[in-house]
Amino acid sequence: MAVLTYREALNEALREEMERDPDVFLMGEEVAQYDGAYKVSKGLLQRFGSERVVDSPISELGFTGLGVGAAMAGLRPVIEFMTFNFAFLAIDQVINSAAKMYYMSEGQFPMPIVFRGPTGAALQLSAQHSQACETYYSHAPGCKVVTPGTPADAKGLLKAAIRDNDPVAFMEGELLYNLKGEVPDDDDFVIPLGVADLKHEGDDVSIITHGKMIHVALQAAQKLEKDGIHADVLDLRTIRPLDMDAILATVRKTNRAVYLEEGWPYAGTGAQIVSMIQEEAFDDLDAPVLRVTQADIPMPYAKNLEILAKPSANHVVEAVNKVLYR
Amino acid sequence: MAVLTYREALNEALREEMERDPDVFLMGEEVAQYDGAYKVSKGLLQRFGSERVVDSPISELGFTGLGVGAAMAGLRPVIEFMTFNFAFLAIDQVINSAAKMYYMSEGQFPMPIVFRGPTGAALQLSAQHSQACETYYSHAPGCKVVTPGTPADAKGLLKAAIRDNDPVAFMEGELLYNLKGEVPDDDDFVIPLGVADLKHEGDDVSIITHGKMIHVALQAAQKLEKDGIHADVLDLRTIRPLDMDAILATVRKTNRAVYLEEGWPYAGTGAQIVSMIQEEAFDDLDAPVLRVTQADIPMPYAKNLEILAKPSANHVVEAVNKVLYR
Amino acid sequence: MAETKTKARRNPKKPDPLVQFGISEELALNLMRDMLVYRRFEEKAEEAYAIGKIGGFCHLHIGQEGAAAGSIKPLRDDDYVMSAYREHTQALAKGVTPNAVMAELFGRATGSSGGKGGSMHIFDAKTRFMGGHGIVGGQVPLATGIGWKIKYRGEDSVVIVYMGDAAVNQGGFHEALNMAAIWQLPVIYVVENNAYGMGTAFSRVSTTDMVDKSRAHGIPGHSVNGQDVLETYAFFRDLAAEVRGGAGPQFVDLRTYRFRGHSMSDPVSGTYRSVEEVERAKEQLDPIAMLRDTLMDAGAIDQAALEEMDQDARQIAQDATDFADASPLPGPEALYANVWAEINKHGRLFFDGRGAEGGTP
Amino acid sequence: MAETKTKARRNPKKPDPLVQFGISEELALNLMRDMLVYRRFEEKAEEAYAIGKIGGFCHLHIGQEGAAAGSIKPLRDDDYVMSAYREHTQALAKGVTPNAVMAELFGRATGSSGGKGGSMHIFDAKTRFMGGHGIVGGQVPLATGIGWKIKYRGEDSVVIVYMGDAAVNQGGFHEALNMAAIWQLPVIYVVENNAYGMGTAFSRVSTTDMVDKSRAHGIPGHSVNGQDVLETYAFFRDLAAEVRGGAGPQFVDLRTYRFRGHSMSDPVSGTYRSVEEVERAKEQLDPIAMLRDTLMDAGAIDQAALEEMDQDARQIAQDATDFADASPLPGPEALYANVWAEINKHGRLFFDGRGAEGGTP
Ligand SMILES: Cc1ncc(C[n+]2csc(CCOP(=O)(O)OP(=O)(O)O)c2C)c(N)n1
Ligand SMILES: Cc1ncc(C[n+]2csc(CCOP(=O)(O)OP(=O)(O)O)c2C)c(N)n1
Ligand SMILES: [Mg+2]
Ligand SMILES: [Mg+2]
Repeated sequence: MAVLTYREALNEALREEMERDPDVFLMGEEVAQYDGAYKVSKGLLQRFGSERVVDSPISELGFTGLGVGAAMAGLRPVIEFMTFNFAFLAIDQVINSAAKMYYMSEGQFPMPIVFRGPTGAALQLSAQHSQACETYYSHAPGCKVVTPGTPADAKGLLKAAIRDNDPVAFMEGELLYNLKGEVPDDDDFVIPLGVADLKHEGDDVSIITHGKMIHVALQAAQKLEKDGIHADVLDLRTIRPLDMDAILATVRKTNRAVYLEEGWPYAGTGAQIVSMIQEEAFDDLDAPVLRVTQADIPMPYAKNLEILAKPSANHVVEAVNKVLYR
Repeated sequence: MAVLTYREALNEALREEMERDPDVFLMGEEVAQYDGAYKVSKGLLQRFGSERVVDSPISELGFTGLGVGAAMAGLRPVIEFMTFNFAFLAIDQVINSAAKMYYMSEGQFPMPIVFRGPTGAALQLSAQHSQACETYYSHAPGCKVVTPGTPADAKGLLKAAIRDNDPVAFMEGELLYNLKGEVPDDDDFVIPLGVADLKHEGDDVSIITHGKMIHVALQAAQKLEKDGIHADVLDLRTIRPLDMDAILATVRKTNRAVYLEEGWPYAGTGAQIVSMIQEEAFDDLDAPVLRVTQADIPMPYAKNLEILAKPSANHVVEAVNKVLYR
Repeated sequence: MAETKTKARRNPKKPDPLVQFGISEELALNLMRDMLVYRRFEEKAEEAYAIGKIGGFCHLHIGQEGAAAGSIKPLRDDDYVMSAYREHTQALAKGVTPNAVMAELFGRATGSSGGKGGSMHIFDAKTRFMGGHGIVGGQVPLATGIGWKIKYRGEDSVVIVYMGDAAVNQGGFHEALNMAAIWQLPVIYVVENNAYGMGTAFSRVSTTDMVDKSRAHGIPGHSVNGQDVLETYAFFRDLAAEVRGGAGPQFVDLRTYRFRGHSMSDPVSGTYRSVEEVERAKEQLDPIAMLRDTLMDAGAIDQAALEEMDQDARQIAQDATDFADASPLPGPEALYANVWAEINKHGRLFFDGRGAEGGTP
Repeated sequence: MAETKTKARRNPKKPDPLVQFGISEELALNLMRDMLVYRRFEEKAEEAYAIGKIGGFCHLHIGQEGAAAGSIKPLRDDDYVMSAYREHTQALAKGVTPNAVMAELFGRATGSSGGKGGSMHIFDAKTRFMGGHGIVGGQVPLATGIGWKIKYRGEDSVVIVYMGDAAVNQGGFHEALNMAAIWQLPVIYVVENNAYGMGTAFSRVSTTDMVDKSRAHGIPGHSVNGQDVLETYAFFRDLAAEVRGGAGPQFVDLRTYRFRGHSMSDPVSGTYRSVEEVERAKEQLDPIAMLRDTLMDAGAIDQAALEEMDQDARQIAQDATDFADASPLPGPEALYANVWAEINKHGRLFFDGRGAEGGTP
């Protein structure tokens, strides 16, 4: 086990997969000469050359479509969005081309492409730069969505995403890039898509979450321990495919659940999960499943307002107390 | 009361609001000389001239942004998308500009703009032309979403949407344009946003839905009557603002509910409603709330497959039987 | 094809286009044969649509056959062709069988996309016919990606991507052309310029000529008469060779005319173009009649041979229709097939609660 | 401003730019005053960012002051200005107060957007400063809509919209320019061409010159030295008059140079440009030093007056900082305010379950 940052883990995954398969290439804004806006691709230009690590113009729709076309023709592109906030410009090519090509062509054109970059808020980047975009990608069938929260998950899941034959929206956390953690050295350390990870154990309540929010959930779990409340913290890791077995297992154990996510509430990932839990574990529930999300507003710039707008461990604790009727 | 088609009702709403307020103009592909791809704007060019009824190039991102800018400067644009399937190209200007401008500017720039056009499947238009796009607009705060299902609702709600000072995604049903119904003659017939409409009454179960699907729900309700099952059919009419009071009222009455929608399930409107119902009426529920949606696949072309993929009255009846444990 | 103008009007003073364009009689006859098949195929589709055998949107290529034959026939098998939704005859030109295309229009299991794509989404990996795309302009970046792959792998094939005249107003067109220019990709961007996007004349949505549309990107622009299949053939034969040789991306204003309405549900003429304009075009700009005249002038074909050729074309179209008609509908098990290329071992991929096993309506 | 090169180097043989451009001494002195304020303001912002008083992304305009003063100062109050995220000094130029801009950077209630927008989203309806937009290229269609409104209402104001050199590769740029051309909208599209988009030299993402980027759309392209505030002023004075008179949309390649890193979190130089290049630019292309030389050559200012002017500028920047510092944070009630311009009488608009009454962290 090496201790790596989340950024280094992603970098290793890219490097290893590019070494493994010459059809994998990385394209995006500033990914080559500048080592990436967030330095995820550091050193890759030197290693693989400018044919495989490619600085694109600021043309999100264009280079996304280019990637999709390249995938149709047999390559395995990794398309970096500087952040997913900018990918709204490109979403037509993800939803209307990438996610449908395999079906429309009756399986003639598999679409092994990864769209990656940070999602969600960082610090005071305000409304246009602080959006958790999961819903826009998970809603449409044909696109898988992966949201790693730790360095090990970042590496293992990115490798799986690159090897997968479907389009994958791989959504990172800008605030996680410096996070350190143990990562297996093994070149074939791949975490299969669709396997949730129980990151904390307890019998009283299930806190279910994904992506960056696992850290807020774990903080909440610590706080709750002090009150004698023991929480399961289930990290979904991938939200499509979705490890429903793991969700049902924890809910059936604790009979109470809270979904925590960084995005907006209306028709978010949490809405989907809550809706499924009540459908498939109705009789196991001792209380409604509650959701904790960001405030239902565009993200404000001012530091104090931003803190109020983001979901916090306190919000989770509050929600847990509610489902425990305390 | 006049009997009008849904198309005529929309046309009247546009005409009346354009007469009422010279700042209202209509822009989109083929809206002027061609009377609109679906003839919703028939005759408006003749009446209002080419300054106010404007054929745009096929530049969805561009003319959507143009509309948003015109709204910032004080006009009240109605932007027609030939269908919402094409609006993926423009969604950046809806989410990142229109929905956030008022907040980012601390209220300096209201955004009285309507984006309208058909959403959802028609007949055999296949994957890229058959998407129910509600989720993409309801997820982000700052944008209202309206989905009329009858001629009267089409007229009253479009007038309300045009008069509203926030961006509104006004989502019509391509298969409804020829639907006839009674529409009040009154020039000031405005249906306020945020008021659901109980379109059928019954005590046994609540079928909650929006848009075109109310007709499928009513069909299901008829079938159920034959089995002695009496259903409330609640048409939300607008999904943001959302008439939660009406939802809770019907659920508290029947204790059982099914959400029917045309779109995909994952993080759809139904997920949001189900999640809220279980949260706010947990103790009133005698069964889990079930959802009926289109099959979780891109829409196939073949007629027989398309029929299988769409949500049907039979699917609703099945779901109702399940929540009644029959 | 204006059936009445059948007598050969040989004119020994007129320069022979076959010589001018370096095209053999045999090749010209083949082009004739191809265009007749496209025409008869589309006419059959038109009939089938009228009686409800074909559904959805159906955009016919009638009048534009010269553009398809002239630009695709010079290509190699390993070259790629991609198009928008008005693509039936381009698919035929690239080698997709009439049976597979017609069966797709009929929504049958034997169709090129198993009935799932329909008129707008013909795909055929084998012949490198890359679709069939319904979002105006959406195919332009995609084709650029195919050009990227060719360069990436060091291959020497080329890509032709077709779009309508309205597509050049899409931002994605400009983004794609700029990238192709920067990276010198082997892509030929072809506007099938039939002067209208639905009911909008190009001159109403552009202040410049079509050939100027690539100028911001430093890509050479060419203007070609797509109704003259020989001119078109010669042009693309030479251009493809240049691009194969490393000339970089090219932009072609391929001037043509659509004889039918925008789609089967749109009128042929109306506020946007007059009946007379359409009739005049059919009279003067029919690519099939134009080639016929040339061939007759050159003495390469006579009326009887032409009629035989046309009979063959009609037969091919009829056979395709019969094949489609006799083909089975896709089974219900097809519904959930090929949504995902990779069903992961873990986790749920389908969320409709009906399971991925199909469902009853 | 290179502080060391202070001695006047009068040169009677050089033509006097003031005369050449028809700019009065008084106006030139005002431009000097303005640019000094912009420079000192940004330096203060830089300081404040370093000590954490400003958060998020902060893109300084240092080095580009001539472009802002020269293009905005000729405008009328009822003209509109819109920009991207590197817009502090453009806001100042249009008349937004330094206090309101700095307070916005500090995230205070007294800021131009009440602290909700921050550095990238300065808005001021009163002075018609229309933001402050963070999506590269996103403002270009928006400004086109403002031009639309002007024409719709039959007004005679104009819009200037700024973008960086990287923005011309966005499709929305091309879509917007095409529409402006079709409808002859009074919009001046200005590329503040500082040669780099973050770490990408323009020449790496375009095969053509900037001035060619409007050619597909038939919009005249102009190239102007934005470091020479007098040339810039004269150019925009004349151009705005022409556009006001109905000349239609214009495209301007306003050549400039950024002296700082892309944002406060990016290095000034690195793999993409050398230290020497930046130093040379500061030496030779500083718009403030260039105007100083002209003014001194013309005898319009001496060292003492210049220093006094600079002192005033520093004071204005200091005052703005003090004002921002002393200003209150937005109260928690601001959190849910101004999400919706119209709270409907019926139905729920907020769905976070915390209610719209605020919330505790
Ligand atoms: C993005 C998008 N906008 C609108 C449409 C609807 N639409 C389909 S074809 C068409 C006209 C296109 O005309 P043109 O590009 O000239 O091609 P042609 O039909 O003449 O071959 C329109 C508006 C669409 N399919 N996609
Ligand atoms: C659509 C989009 N893509 C990427 C970014 C990230 N980004 C912000 S500024 C920038 C560079 C822009 O350079 P340029 O247009 O030259 O303007 P300058 O910063 O030089 O003023 C990038 C890539 C963004 N904000 N929006
Ligand atoms: Mg056309
Ligand atoms: Mg720049």
